[in-house]
Amino acid sequence: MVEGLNLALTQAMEADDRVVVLGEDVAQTGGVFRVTAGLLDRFGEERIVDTPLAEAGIVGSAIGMAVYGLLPVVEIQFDVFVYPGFEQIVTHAARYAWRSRGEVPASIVVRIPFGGGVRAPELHSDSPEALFVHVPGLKVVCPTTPTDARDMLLAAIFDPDPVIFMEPKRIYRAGREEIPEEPPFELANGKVDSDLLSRARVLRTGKDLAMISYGATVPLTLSAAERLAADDGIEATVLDLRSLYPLDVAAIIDAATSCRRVVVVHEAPRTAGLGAEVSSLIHERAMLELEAPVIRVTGFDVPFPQFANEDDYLPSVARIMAGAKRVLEY
Amino acid sequence: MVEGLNLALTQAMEADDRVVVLGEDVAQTGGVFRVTAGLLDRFGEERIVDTPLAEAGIVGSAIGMAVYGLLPVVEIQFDVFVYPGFEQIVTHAARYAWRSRGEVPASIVVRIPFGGGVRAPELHSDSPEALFVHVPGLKVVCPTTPTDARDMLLAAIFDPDPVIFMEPKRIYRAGREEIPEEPPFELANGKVDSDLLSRARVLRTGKDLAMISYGATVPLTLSAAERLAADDGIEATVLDLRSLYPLDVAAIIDAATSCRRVVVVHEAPRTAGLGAEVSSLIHERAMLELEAPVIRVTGFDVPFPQFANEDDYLPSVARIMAGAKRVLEY
Amino acid sequence: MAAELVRYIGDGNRVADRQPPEALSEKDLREIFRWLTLLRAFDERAVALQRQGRIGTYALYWGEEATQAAPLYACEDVDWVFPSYRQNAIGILRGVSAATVLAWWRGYGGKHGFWNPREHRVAPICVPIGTHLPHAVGLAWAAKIKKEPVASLSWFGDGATSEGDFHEAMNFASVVKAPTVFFCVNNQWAISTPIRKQTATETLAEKAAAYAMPGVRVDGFDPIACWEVTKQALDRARAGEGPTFIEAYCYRIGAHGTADDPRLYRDEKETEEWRPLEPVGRMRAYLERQGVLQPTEADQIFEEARETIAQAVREMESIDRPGREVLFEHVYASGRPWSFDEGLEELRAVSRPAEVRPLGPQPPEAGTGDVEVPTGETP
Amino acid sequence: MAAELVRYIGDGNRVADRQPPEALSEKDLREIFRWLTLLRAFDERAVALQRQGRIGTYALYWGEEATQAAPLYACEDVDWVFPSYRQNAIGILRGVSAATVLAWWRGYGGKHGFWNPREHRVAPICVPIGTHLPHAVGLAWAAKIKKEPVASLSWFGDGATSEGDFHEAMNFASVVKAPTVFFCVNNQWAISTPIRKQTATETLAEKAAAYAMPGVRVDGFDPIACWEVTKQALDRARAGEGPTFIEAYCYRIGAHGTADDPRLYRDEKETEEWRPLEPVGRMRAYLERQGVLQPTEADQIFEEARETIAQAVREMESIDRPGREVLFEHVYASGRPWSFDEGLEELRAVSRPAEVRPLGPQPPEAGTGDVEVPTGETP
Ligand SMILES: Cc1ncc(C[n+]2csc(CCOP(=O)(O)OP(=O)(O)O)c2C)c(N)n1
Ligand SMILES: Cc1ncc(C[n+]2csc(CCOP(=O)(O)OP(=O)(O)O)c2C)c(N)n1
Ligand SMILES: [Mg+2]
Ligand SMILES: [Mg+2]
Repeated sequence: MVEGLNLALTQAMEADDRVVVLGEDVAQTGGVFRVTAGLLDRFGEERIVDTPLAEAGIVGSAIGMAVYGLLPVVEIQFDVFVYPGFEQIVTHAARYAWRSRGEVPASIVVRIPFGGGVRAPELHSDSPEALFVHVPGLKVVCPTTPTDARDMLLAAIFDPDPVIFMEPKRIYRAGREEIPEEPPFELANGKVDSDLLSRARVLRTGKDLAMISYGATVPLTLSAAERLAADDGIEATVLDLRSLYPLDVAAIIDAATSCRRVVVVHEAPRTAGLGAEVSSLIHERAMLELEAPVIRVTGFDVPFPQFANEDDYLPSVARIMAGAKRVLEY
Repeated sequence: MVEGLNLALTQAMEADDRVVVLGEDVAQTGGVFRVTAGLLDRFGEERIVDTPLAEAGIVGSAIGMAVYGLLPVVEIQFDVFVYPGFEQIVTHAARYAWRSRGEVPASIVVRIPFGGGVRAPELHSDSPEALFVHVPGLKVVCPTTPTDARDMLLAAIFDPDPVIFMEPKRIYRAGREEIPEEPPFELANGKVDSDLLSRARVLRTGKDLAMISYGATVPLTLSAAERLAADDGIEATVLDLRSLYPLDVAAIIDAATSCRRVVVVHEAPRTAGLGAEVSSLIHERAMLELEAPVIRVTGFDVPFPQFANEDDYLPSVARIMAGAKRVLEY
Repeated sequence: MAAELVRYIGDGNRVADRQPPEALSEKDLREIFRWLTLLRAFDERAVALQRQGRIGTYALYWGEEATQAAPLYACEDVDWVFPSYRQNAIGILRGVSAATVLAWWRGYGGKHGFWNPREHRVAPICVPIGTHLPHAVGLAWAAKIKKEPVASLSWFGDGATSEGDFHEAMNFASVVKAPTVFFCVNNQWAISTPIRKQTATETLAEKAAAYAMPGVRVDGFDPIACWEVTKQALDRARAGEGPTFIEAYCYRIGAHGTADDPRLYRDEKETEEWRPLEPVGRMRAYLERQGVLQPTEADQIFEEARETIAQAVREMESIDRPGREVLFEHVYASGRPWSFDEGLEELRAVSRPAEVRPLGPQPPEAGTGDVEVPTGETP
Repeated sequence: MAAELVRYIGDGNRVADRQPPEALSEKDLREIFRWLTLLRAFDERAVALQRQGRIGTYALYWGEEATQAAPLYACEDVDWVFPSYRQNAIGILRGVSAATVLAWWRGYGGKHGFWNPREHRVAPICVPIGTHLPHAVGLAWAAKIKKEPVASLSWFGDGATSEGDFHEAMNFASVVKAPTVFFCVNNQWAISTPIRKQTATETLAEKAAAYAMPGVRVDGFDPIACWEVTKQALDRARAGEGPTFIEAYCYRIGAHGTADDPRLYRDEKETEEWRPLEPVGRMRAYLERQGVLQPTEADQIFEEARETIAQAVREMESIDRPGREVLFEHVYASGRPWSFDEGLEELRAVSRPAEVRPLGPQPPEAGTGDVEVPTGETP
């Protein structure tokens, strides 16, 4: 995924000099995860900046740049460190369009490497996406493949609205694949393919069970689906949400109604997480077509643990299968 | 409600000199909403402090005071202004017990007057409760009556864990009632009645419909229930959640199963709001006992509007009844 | 330590006047005066409208006109300004309709209560204290990157200097040498909190040292002085020498807002001592002493200002309350998510609540804050 | 402008030694040296453990021992200290088991990886930059309210001075005259970001002026100087004169962390010029020149330190990985919400994932940050 993100930034900065990158340690070293590697040599220190260590200052400056007409991309070093910039995102990025007759949206992208599973020290593994999904005025997306990462980041950059771009750091280097050189839409004419920021993707189709997930739990959900097929002949549809706000309600309801049994999987704590929204949408619209209630397999309502126990916290293939069994045997 | 809050603070400070109050304009004037009126004369400027204008500093200082052994109560002037202090609440207040073998919880109360309906200028009317409910390690409560305000604030102050105390400012001066002088538990011995921070309250019982709400929409939900009874002979159970985390799942499921039809009402935006969690819990545990899916009547996924349109945004008795009808006629 | 206070206007008595700076022609001086009267007329009218319940809570700025009109006059037309709620009417000096600003206070949104910031290079009114400062820095920084001769100026209060965003903005600006001016209106009060509870420093200008930034102190009731220090700061910014912090020392003569009663927390005798220094009358007297303005002219300029605002009030009141669809307008520039149509449908299925009257004036004991205290009536 | 650098230890050559302060007995000097060796032994061992994959990513502090041991030695036992990840082992000088600190880096939680802060007056390790400063201020403020002679001290880096929390903490402390010391370790780097990209000021001590607070500069590689300036600041704090900001000027000789490769962003020739100034060897040479310590003694103190840590490593490795129930422990001091039992039940229904090995060392090109770069293997 890292190479996809890097390619998107390179292509965006190449195509449009309004695109700038701000963050801690992004320029000289190419970032903690090397997502911005090579951009300094190519575009110079005016367009990719190692900022002072202050997230509100970074996000706030990016908003000001957007007001002037630039297309800033902010890197937050790790999930938890977005909280000092939370105020700027919620009261300003999310409301600038609304506060300016729609004429001056805060056209920024806030890239957030998030989630656990990388054996990081305390406070480097949060999954805060639901906090942003609950804030009107933001778009929140989360790619899971290198090509989606490239395509969705390009769309996020050229989309006029503020986009919280959640990057599942655990799968940063998973699923290597050939990324088509060709961008998914014409970068020059500024017309973004909005599907890239609003549509889920069906990764597998089956009629027995709908498995809905996003982020780092998507590959795990797929493995669970394969195991279910191999072991029990259960054929599951697997949906990668990709867009967390707005949710692709059509795809969600379609999967739910065609399978009549649904499990939702995410890494974030359960209570008031995204799983609750997906579950509610499905019941509100299709309860009578369900054979069983939607089951959530998620992180627990506890602080993300120290890493020696993170595998106990994270939804595993086994826990996803157990959840699936509960729905299937309901 | 204001008098209940003021009484709780007075009784707590009277009973225990570890209790201190911090906030903007709380001392000299008794706060924007007069909740802390009279405390300065009574307890002096060391125990009730007009702080500099900086929410992270206020919440962070309160955490440090709690580590030393005090019981600080913080007033956030208006909902939106908690965001600069969000980082302190999420990474520290919520995790101090966990990070200290449970020996040093951040025993603070963060009082947040929240919500709309008071004709306030922009950014004075948010309902951010779901953001805190999603953060493990916090307790989140919301009283709706003067007596509950007094009793629950006393419990929040003497409870060892950090409590986000949501105050529906729209009903600050509604529902005047005699508050019993006697505290709900013995303040001296430090044993808090934990029900005060974990139990919902049944305000009305009926068998046709369960109406679940919290905060400023509770009185509206009650009026809707009365209207349904008068106009259509529909008898509804009305549940005031009071505790938003943890949720009183027993009371929720009880209401849902005994009525088989449920509507959830809140003012916050719908997506990933508390209504989604309540709806999911009910479907997960009682779907087969429902005649209809749980319906949410909530604010919309938009920035809280300028006040001339806030009544269009806020769930009204009419919208609640319409929601009820949808469930009843399902 | 404390920089001395820049001042031009004397008291026509013991304190002597200084001649206006070369760069300010008589025409300029008259124009600045005209701007002052427009702001004054707006403010006084807005307070009256609130008392009559025709707009909601209002943050008056009576006495702070010099800190608003003069710095703006020092700006080039391409420069951006970032007001707080206290400078809510600044846009009317940049072509924003006064009716739009009044409509904002009346609780109107969409195209009625907001303007297009790009059209006027005036950012939207910022409510959360100090949070607009990083925007002003980012905008100036962007102009620098684009090598365009644009600067920015932000207004904020003494209380705002306590917020983390103030610090981060000051630091970013000085590190990247952003062409921006931090214009701090030290009116010595943050609602009921006096400056001595806000900072341990004697002055606010001292704080600039933490960023290797020049810190200037100016008489905030002196329009000429406010113009001059801002002009110098802007020239410096455009010359690539970086940001400047300006402390405009004055006093909040009015209440914090129409819902605030200062008698609860300060001795209004002190206020009365400051009142004679208010900038509009002082500027008028100065210009008359300088022979730049005749008394009759001055009266006429005032008259025109009041008429302009009266016209704006009529305009504001001719606007219908926005329809329900306004809730869903302009939330996203790229289009409407599916939930918006469902929301509108849900709204349309019920009859609309009655017209909202902004709450009227309130008893002094009721509150000291930003809003009229809720009556508890539920819609 | 820039305060001059307080220094005691010369180079045994051109730069002359100063005599140790009266207040420090030979016993004190030896004890400070012993503390330095304990921290050094811990740090070197921890790096080795990480290379062997026996603990996870580790934030080394090689060379910063003087900025840690000396200020702590200046504290009274009742004083609280607030470390960042860089002072992760400070607790071992206050009775925290070194095994507990190592277990924290091994990814253990609960009672294995955390200590009871009240027992040692050592706050938990703070990871989010600068966010613990308000805690140190609040604690000192609380002691002041209780009229108890307790002070606090917080450690943070040059980069932390850019965060809003730093500003708010400094301001609160000076306004309420909290008895606290801000000990800033200016090692000139924030991961790959050099100090000149962090601030426009020449020194960090200058920033104290914004809070009317004394700003002191000290040689961060000189334990005696670090002790003295801290002692003076603490005396001042206890005398009710308020907080002090100390800039300990030094250099980050090591990498930011074990996952960081400084060659990507700095010329290690510069690092080599600083290395000879590292405090442990320098203190030893000084004490030998002062005749306070014999070479053999010094070796023996080192030996003991290494043995103490070796013992702690054995202890750490004797601890089993915490069970699954640890997830739900200590989240609330008041008890467990109902969802915890359901969570544990859900966990117990499936077999447990295999033992976690912290990821081993990684190729330099892989990353520069706080964690080993994920391999992408999913559990
Ligand atoms: C972040 C934030 N916290 C609190 C408030 C509430 N509030 C509104 S105005 C004000 C005082 C501001 O004082 P100052 O910065 O001196 O500006 P002035 O009102 O004097 O112009 C406060 C606390 C706010 N608007 N934003
Ligand atoms: C709020 C926050 N943002 C970003 C980070 C990631 N991070 C960890 S250490 C570090 C650099 C800190 O530099 P400095 O303050 O000088 O301390 P040092 O590491 O040099 O001891 C950064 C950016 C963090 N831990 N917290
Ligand atoms: Mg002020
Ligand atoms: Mg550093």
